[in-house]
Amino acid sequence: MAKITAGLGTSHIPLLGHIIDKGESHTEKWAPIFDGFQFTKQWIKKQKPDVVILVYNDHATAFDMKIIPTFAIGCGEEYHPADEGYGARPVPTVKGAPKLAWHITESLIKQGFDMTIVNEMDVDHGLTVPLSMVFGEVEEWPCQVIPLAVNTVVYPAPTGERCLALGKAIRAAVEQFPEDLNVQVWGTGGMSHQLLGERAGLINREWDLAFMDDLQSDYDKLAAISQVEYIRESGTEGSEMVMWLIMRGALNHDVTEIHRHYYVPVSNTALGHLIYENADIAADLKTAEDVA
Amino acid sequence: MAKITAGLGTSHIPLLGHIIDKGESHTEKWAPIFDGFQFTKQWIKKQKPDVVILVYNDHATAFDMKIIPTFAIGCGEEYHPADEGYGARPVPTVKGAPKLAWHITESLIKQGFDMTIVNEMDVDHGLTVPLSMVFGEVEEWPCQVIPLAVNTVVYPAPTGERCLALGKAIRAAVEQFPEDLNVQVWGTGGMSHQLLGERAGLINREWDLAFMDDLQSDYDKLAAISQVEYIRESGTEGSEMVMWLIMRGALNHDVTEIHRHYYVPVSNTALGHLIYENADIAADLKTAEDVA
Amino acid sequence: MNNNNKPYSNIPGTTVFDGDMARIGFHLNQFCMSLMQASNRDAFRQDERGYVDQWPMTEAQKKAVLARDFTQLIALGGNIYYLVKLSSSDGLSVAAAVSTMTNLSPEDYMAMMRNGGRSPDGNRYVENDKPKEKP
Amino acid sequence: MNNNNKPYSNIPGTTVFDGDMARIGFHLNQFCMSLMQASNRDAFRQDERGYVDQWPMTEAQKKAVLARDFTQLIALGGNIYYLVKLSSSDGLSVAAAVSTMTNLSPEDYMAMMRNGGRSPDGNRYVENDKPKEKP
Ligand SMILES: [Fe+3]
Ligand SMILES: [Fe+3]
Repeated sequence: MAKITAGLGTSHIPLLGHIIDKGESHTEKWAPIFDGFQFTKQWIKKQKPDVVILVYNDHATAFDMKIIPTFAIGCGEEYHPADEGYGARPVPTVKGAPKLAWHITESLIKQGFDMTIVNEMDVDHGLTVPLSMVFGEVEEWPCQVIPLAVNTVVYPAPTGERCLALGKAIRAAVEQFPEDLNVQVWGTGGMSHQLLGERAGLINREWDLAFMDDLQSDYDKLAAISQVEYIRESGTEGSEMVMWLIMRGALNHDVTEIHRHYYVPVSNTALGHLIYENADIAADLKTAEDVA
Repeated sequence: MAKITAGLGTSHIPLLGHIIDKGESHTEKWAPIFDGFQFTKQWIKKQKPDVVILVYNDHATAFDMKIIPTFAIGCGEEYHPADEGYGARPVPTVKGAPKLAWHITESLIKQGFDMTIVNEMDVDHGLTVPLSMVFGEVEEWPCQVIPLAVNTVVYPAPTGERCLALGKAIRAAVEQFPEDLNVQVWGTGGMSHQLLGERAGLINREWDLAFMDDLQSDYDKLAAISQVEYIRESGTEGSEMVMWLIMRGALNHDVTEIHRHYYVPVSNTALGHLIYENADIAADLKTAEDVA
Repeated sequence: MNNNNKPYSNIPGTTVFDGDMARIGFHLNQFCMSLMQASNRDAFRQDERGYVDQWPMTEAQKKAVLARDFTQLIALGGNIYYLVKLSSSDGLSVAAAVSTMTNLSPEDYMAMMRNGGRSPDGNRYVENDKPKEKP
Repeated sequence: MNNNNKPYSNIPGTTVFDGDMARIGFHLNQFCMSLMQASNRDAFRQDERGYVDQWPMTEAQKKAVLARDFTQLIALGGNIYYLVKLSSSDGLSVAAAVSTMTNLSPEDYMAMMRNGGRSPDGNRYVENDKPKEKP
């Protein structure tokens, strides 16, 4: 059976993609940012996920003002990196996992989630930057990806409670899939930032760190935060953090935080990143190591 | 405050639009179909709704295989009748109710419904045929319309329970809107029909009539019917009937059925139509008449 | 039919357009969708084979399009709401197109409909699943 | 700002892109979206006024586009993710475009960001709503 083994949260700041694509991610200048992903790059090589369910928001790329889905799930065979106005990122085509994606979609709709099914779309930095930060510069992405695009552009975004519940429903769906697959869920976006108005440049380090602390065990508290409170405390675009709750909901209640990285600023934004392993998985692996 | 006063269920069979557009709706040949809407045409002139929330499904017109929203709500200023392959129907442009639609959308998302917001789309026979059947041939539609498109083309459609709950959430949203508006909700589609395979042409009169009976008070029973049961009993396209449950959920528990019409066949389909008034509204009107 | 091992696989003469069908039929259905535009309909009429070759359909799908074999088109992932765009561009009514999938002639199909349609009795479950039939 | 009487209207220096803003900004944002295509960017560069006149924007929106007045564009319903398509086509970084909406020069804005960004203290509530400020 398929199983969700780990979750990962990370900002998806476009500048990170520019730096990588210019070949400057190994320079000393950007080391404080990229060093925090060294652990991650080693970790993912051991984890070898078959499929990543990648939760992100489209930034007026695949969707324009004509149609704005709250939750759009990609059931397509593949997705091309989008031209966001300065040429497409020179990264591999993203391979979908259509069979699992359709299975999850059917399950979610029957569980009462009003999914928008997407069979063809381009994916923007919200999806490709996390892939680059975790897998580095590769010829092919070493796993399949199910894009899950959440509206955080037009107010209101889905509530934290709804996002947490969606994560739980995704877990239930994945666990009913008959193939043996190692599945990860990544929540992206945030952390605090505001890209408009006189208040632009807002960063709330205290709020961001508290969010990362509470996410492990007090996620119900986080799920109760309204979008207005996100905006007030962490900036208009800080409300992207609601997407981390989908990742959290897809994991067991007991998780082990095995890595964390926080850095301010990247461009206009606070960068946050952490990794959770489901506690039973971590224990299993530990046991396996002890035995070996 | 805005108030939902009445609900209406009706099939939205394309042939009905063709007959009207050819000017043949008053001919004797089609009288058994159109006579059943005479009451409705008189009734709507008295009711004068300001806004109709019109629940229908898009038939591969505005949405193709690239994107399939489960629930899409129209927040646009207007919608043009679609060219479905034989020229657009010669009916008026549909005027939206964007202010109320955005209010409802915001409320629904906060209530945990994962709406897809649509600001621009063409509307097909699913939406325009019910307008023609109720308002007849007019220069302008005499009310604003909020299109609510439900996926019933790709399996699975939303469950009956979800549709009923959406109706209830719409009622809550409308009742919080500060303007005095007379709002109706129409559920369209069905009744039994199957447009494909060796079993094409299936009609289940008994099922259809029982559905219309139960909808008044036993709607929870109907909400528990699975899509597979709809398909088995009423044909692949019979599962459109789930949209009538959105209309039902938007009304009070106590409704008065003031009209019903059932006819087989229209083209490949059983035609069903009924009208509910919220019981308190009907009582209010009665009282007003007594006093006058 | 690709509806094996589904809760609806025991419904006779019926293909449910689910994710499996949507996957195999994607390009076929998008081809049908293109016929919503008059200029594409003209191009298709002028050179049917040339037009279908512009779409990444399978050869079986292309042949079924050219043959207007709706039974086959449904089996190959076509959805009826997309397929009627093909039959409409031929000037065929929906009922006429639909009737070709049954074992009835168009005339007999219409006659059956006028008589109240196909009865659900005996049409709920495939033969070998009969025990589940409702009384 | 059109965020009056909303639960977020008391957040200083902030416009939330809600339904009201989306309605007034629809064509402005769709114009920005068109700049995702190189051919449209070229057409815009060659004749900015002629290009914006092809879109049913208000005159105020058109003038704000030509002036690259982002503060005004936000007030007129522009969404920042759409507006950066305009600034990107000018070769401007997001940070540079964003800084023009603040009372800081681009250099001072960058310096503020390097120092950890704008503090939320004193930036949660507008002055006359101060009592609600958290301790
Ligand atoms: Fe983002
Ligand atoms: Fe229909």
